[in-house]
Amino acid sequence: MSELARIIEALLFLSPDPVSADELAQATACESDEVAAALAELDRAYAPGARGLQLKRVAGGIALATDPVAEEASRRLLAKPRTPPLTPAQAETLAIVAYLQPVSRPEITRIRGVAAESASATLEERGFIEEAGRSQFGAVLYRTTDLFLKLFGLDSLKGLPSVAEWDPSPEEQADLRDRLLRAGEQRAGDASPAA
Amino acid sequence: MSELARIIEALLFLSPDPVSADELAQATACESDEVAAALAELDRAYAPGARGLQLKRVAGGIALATDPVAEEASRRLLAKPRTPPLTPAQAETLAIVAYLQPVSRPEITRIRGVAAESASATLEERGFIEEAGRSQFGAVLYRTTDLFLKLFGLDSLKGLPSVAEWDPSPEEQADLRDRLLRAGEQRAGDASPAA
Amino acid sequence: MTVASLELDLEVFSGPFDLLLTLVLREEIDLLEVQLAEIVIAYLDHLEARGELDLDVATEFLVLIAALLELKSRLMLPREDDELADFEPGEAAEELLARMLEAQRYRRAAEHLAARLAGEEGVRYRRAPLPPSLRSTNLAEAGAVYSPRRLGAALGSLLRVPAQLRVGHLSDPRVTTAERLAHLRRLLLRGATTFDEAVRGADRVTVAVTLFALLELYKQGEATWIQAEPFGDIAISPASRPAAVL
Repeated sequence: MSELARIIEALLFLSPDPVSADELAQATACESDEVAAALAELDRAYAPGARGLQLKRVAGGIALATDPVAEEASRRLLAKPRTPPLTPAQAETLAIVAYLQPVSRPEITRIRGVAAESASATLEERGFIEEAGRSQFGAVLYRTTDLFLKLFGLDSLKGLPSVAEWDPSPEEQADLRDRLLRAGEQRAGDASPAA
Repeated sequence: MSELARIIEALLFLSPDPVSADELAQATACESDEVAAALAELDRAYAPGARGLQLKRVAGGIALATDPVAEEASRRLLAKPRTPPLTPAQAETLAIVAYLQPVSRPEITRIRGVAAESASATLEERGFIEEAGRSQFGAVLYRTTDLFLKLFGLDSLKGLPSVAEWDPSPEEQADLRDRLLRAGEQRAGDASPAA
Repeated sequence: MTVASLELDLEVFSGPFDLLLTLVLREEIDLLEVQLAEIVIAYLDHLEARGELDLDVATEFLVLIAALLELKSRLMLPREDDELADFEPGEAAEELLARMLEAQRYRRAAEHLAARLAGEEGVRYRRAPLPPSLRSTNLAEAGAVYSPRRLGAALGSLLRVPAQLRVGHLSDPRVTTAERLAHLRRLLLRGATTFDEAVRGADRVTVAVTLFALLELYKQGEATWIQAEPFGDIAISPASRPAAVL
């Protein structure tokens, strides 16, 4: 392994946050193409399945992380569960913040149709979302954090699929419309006295 | 590399402290001779000069550590203050501490109209603010640090811009706290109906 | 004590009533998340603790809580009174459909995110303190990265008093209980009357305050009242006892 690759490996080991290629170039006093070559070398050394560690591109930088092969043993060693899964309410709130940021809580509530108070508080506590200024009415706006990108294995928000991908298909829309109309007719029918 | 060696590599990576062979055996649910064989395998992978990391036997166990080859670059990358852009919440919190110090967290919350927990935690972690004793009610008081002055290019707190520039009604600096609290209360409370 | 300073300890809010009101108006607290019943209970607890009824405060409280209730019910049934009338049933269904589709879009995005997080399970990052040699920040090397103007601007934005909120629609009871008491007493001097008579042409706030005044008259033993059927008119007659001295 080249000396530069070795140095970069050490930097990634020490740094608490993902390190960008620019920061690596600055710290090692090297050109960015040299850094790119060293990173390619590290990518080969950390090829999937080769080591207990992997090289991840997350939150706009590069980071070392464990391979899931070690999950059970690390849980036993550190006696610490990994990030608990999201509740449906938290996941919905997070999805709305991720796609519409910056977004206010009343807006989240409007889209979900149910309040988002405790879900957004939990997400903020876990460091997935943070304040991003205020709306013109003074309501706190939320955005996602770098920790969100890191824990979700995303390099940037661009890594999220387009929201249009989740649009119901025309068939599903037609089906939904049918069901809605039928329900409406039924209600209307129930309400009118037997003529 | 064997799966056990990969798992042990991941465990050593995660653990902030040296891990004993016994602990490794327990965490991986393997016999100690299997662990010893895996460690020998790792010793070969981490032969001196091979990587940016080294496998070290230290008091009470085994640990991963960086190779001295990365010393200079690590200092450049890490032994400098972290200075990402301030979020709106952090800027507001820091401004309150800078102008009103020493100031307690409940007071910061009152002035902002929203809690400042995570903002003040981050500012403290980055060394911008520090504890300065307790208020008479036992709340932690904050003040800015020397690092804060350096990062804002200030010789002393006197160099902070006059608030008159942003405040439509310039008054004496002395009652800044009063005016802030009043504005905070107004922001939070003055719309009480004229009932 | 005024209603404004009534201390509340609700699930989503803790502090004085007027602060809650403001936060709701500024959309910092979602009214849908506020259990109005909790506020009423807090007020009843307060009354019980005091052991007496301050009529003016009670009136103010009723007006405010009624306004909040109305606001909340409008939020819960956003298009009921104003727009639904203009809505063809088909349009209403389209509107509802659009909302359902939007909600569904983000529910699926949520599933994607949850799956993504689950997929990252087992990927752990290191959290360890830096080696001692790297831990101390060299002050001499720290340069000016931030502009002090940023702090001044942040503080300035806190100093600015936000624009006055219009709360006229919430309450401005220009009518007082005392006025309505006098009005009722005048009517009763001429003999029996009815509630409809007493509030003819009055706005809703006046109607509410008049009812309160009527309660007070009843409590003082100055009047009795009978409502023959639900929603029927209320007949009010002077009590046999002579009226209390004003």
